[in-house]
Amino acid sequence: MSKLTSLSEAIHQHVHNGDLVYAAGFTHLIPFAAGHEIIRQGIKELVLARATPDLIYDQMVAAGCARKVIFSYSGNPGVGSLKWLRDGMQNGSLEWEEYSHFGMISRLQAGASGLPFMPMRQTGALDLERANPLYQRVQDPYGGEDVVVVPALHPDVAIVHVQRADSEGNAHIWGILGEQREAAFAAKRVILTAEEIVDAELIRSDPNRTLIPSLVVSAVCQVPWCAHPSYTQGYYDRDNDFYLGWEEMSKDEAGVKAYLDEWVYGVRDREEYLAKLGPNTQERLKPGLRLSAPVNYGSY
Amino acid sequence: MSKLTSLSEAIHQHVHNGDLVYAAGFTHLIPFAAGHEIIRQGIKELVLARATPDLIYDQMVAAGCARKVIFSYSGNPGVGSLKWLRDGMQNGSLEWEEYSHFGMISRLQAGASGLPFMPMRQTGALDLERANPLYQRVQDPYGGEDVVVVPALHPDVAIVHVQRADSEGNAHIWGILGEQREAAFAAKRVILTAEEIVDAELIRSDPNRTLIPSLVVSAVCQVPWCAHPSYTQGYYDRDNDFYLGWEEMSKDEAGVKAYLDEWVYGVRDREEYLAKLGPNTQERLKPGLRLSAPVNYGSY
Amino acid sequence: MPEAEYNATELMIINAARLLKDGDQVFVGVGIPNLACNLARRTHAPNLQMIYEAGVIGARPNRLPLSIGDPTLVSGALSVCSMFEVFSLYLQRGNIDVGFLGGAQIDQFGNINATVIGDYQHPKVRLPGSGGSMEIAAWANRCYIMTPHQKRRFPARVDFRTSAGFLAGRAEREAAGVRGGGPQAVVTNLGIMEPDETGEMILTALHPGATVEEAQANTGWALKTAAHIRVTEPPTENELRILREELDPAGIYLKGGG
Amino acid sequence: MPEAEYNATELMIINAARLLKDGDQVFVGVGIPNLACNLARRTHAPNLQMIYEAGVIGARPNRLPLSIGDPTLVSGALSVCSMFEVFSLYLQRGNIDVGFLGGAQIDQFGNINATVIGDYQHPKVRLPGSGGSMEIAAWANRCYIMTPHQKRRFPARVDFRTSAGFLAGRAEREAAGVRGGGPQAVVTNLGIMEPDETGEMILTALHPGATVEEAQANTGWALKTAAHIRVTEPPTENELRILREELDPAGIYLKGGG
Repeated sequence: MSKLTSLSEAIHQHVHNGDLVYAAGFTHLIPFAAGHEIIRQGIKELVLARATPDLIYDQMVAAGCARKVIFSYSGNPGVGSLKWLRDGMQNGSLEWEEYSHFGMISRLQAGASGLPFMPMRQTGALDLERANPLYQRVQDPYGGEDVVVVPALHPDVAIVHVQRADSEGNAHIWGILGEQREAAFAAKRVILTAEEIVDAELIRSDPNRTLIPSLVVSAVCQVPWCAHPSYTQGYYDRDNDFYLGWEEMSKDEAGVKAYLDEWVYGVRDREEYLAKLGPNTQERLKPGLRLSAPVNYGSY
Repeated sequence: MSKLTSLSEAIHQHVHNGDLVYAAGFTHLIPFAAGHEIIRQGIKELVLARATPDLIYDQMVAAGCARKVIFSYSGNPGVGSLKWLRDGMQNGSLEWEEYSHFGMISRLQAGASGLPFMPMRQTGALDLERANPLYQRVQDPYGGEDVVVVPALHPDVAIVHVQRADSEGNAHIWGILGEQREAAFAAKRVILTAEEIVDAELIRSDPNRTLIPSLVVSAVCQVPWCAHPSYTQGYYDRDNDFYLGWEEMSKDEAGVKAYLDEWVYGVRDREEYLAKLGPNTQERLKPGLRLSAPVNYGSY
Repeated sequence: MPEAEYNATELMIINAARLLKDGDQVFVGVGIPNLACNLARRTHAPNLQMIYEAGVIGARPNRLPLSIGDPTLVSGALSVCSMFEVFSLYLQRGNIDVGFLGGAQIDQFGNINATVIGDYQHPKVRLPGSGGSMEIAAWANRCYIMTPHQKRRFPARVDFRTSAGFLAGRAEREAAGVRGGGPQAVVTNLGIMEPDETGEMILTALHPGATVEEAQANTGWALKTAAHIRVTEPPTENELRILREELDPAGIYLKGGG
Repeated sequence: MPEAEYNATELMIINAARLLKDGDQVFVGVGIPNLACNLARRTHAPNLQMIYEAGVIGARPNRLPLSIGDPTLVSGALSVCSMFEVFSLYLQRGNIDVGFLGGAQIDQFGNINATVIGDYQHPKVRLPGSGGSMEIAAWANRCYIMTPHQKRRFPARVDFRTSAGFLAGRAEREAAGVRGGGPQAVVTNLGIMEPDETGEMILTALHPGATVEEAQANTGWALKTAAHIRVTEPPTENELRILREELDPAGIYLKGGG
């Protein structure tokens, strides 16, 4: 059964005030279009969880959507800091809960696996364990060192962008996988956005590439260029100019307001955003072709 | 650096009397050629671990290679039992250690992950937990039910068959993945057998398909039809006739001796086995072509 | 039972198929559960999805698989993952609606023995062992068992609990914190047993021509019966046609007696 | 330091590159560690392999990546896996020889603060946090740190231990059962600090022209020195050429000062 719907409808139906949202993607596949739609719909009091909040959460915090962030690296990768998260934490207006990357994704892995917690080896660095009471210790019954554990995370809704999916939500993903799959299996509801909706036969031609099955997906939205200024491997490049520029743009309220007014509130949806972005930018970010060698599954 | 060597040399160098061996493969990719080579080299006192011992371990037990088996389902799938394992357990000549499938592969997952143990939810079925003292319980520090845990398994040597690899041991696998990857990461040494040795550029054309990296591989052997009478997806079908026939063949010592004399001791290596198998059988088991749709990684 | 135009295996498969719902995610083995699922898909449950412990989701086999890891299950499937992943992400996570179970012995509370006849350390008959069944029985929302109705298969107490039914009763299963709902039906060639409020398997339905006495005579405990015992609808021509002509034309499983 | 034909960043990168061995499996971030690895690969360590926390193994980038998840790292790589897998199967499993670390503060025992200046609950300056560094510092066999030699970067005690060096000394790290060998060298623009038998970072090498006094003046604790302080070889023409012409022709990192 098709789960196709518009992104606007999917956000309206599945993201509510106060929800714990996990918009997945480690540098790659970050669903900016979904974040912008949440801002446009004025959803508030969200708990925003991501290993790397990235610009998308900086924008959502700046727009007043968030009560709290859960993260493991709050920076603009390769550039600097995320001003709005940093200020929010410094001035007490934003709650936070913090892990290392491994702790953060172990919470998702436990959630995805139906386990109450995941164990990790000790790291010797105790300050974060002490600062975050959700870190606990468990004895190794085989006589080794105690392990560190974190509890399962079950986001109310995960938003996961992929290269291609069928209309039921069976999705092919390639390139950097981040925590896409774990977030989808851990969450209570999943909004899947895809660059392309393809025939199920194409998905079935390579079942080992299907990392997210329809089974866990609540809604499927076709959203080309969903990830810009992040990227989608094989579809468009990361817009590093934008990432570099955010440092300046986000410096004060006026700068952020100008950005949101123009690129979020000022467009109705990603289609308008894309038209506004224009053919030159799209051209600049288009990669050349580099195809995978096929494999033979055999007909039996 | 190339790790290419003959299977005979790889077995000689990496499999020693008394080793714990994990020849991986859930129905698919079972490395029969490696098992036969171990029999020919007369290696003894092995601890043979596999979720499904399958015919390969029945043959190795019959040939006197094993002191102990570690398993979770000791049957001839879809056909019946494994006589030599069954008799060995019944008459006390073979030690065993038993898990459910999930317990077995959780031991490998812990080993592969560098963890001392893996947790699992309770199942209510306590008899196996009581019979096997390596099953333990751990309290959930978050107040839920206790979890069941199994300790990491680190085989002395894993034998893993794949469709294609480069000469350093970076391997593409597709079809049923079983516990191939976990076994490779958990083991101390890894013998990789491949249907085809391909150029590294072909592997690099689809890095998401590379489930086993050179990093963990000790030796690489090109062994076409390594898995027969098991199968290799896209290369040859499972020889169900052989699986059905084993029931009769393995009934008594004379039957097994006749098989081993003809198909193991009677051939020097898999090349001779394959010639003996003949073109008709090979033809019968050849699947038609069914190629995966390519994906574009993009050139950046 | 009267002479019928269907055999015991067909009768069990058809009655099991009717227990499946459209949209069910079924963790399925090869053999007769596979036939029951495919029959349901071709009749009332077109959106039922089959998931194999080998890690195959949404298989669309072109032939009857002999083994649970047959390559025909993979070609054209929706998704394939590792064994650890299928047990973690699907079964342990609670994504499986239905599991099928079998074994040498099934007791009064639906506990199953697939491990050993006699003492575990000194087996009289050593059976294959759990495979996936320990976790399927625990974590699938509903479990179904198909087995011929024979006294030796239905002892009051199994020699070894490979997988949990209701243990010594529903309360014990609940206290153990086990996720799934436990065995919901045992479909035999005589009728159907279902758990009562205590978790005991009682006779709730008889196939046409079968009797309570016959069922009792072939059960190893004092078999309770439901207040109203239902008589199952006989297999329809359509069900039999699909089974015999489309699903197992060579009669590999249908003639084997399960 | 005398006027030189190379800058502080180049000096650090070149000296860090020399610490890498052929065949090392290096868990590497972008920026100057990436340059150090690539320089080592093109000089004495052609079989060094770069592994990125984004899950990329054996990357062969065609351009200098700005972010750790750049698509150029993926196209043509040997293998790509999920983040959970790269931290589990590679780092926690003990498959990583070398990790690179950085941070706002590094203390006498090589503990690093990348989290906060001031009190954790009431941050004076909030920094990005651990990312991968908590586990890299713990589990890589050897860790290296590159940082300019400044007193504020080298306090006797860090405000927050984001990742473990030798804690309060080697014995404490060993007692904690932490797998990896800890920080093996801090490479600065003045010289190199290495841990002594207690785990304290002491000055073991000076770059040409730098002095012990200069190093002490820019270190926040009483800096011990090795019995024999080595003077590092100045960057060779070949090293500088590879860095400037092949690896960072636009000077993105080389001119940025690290």
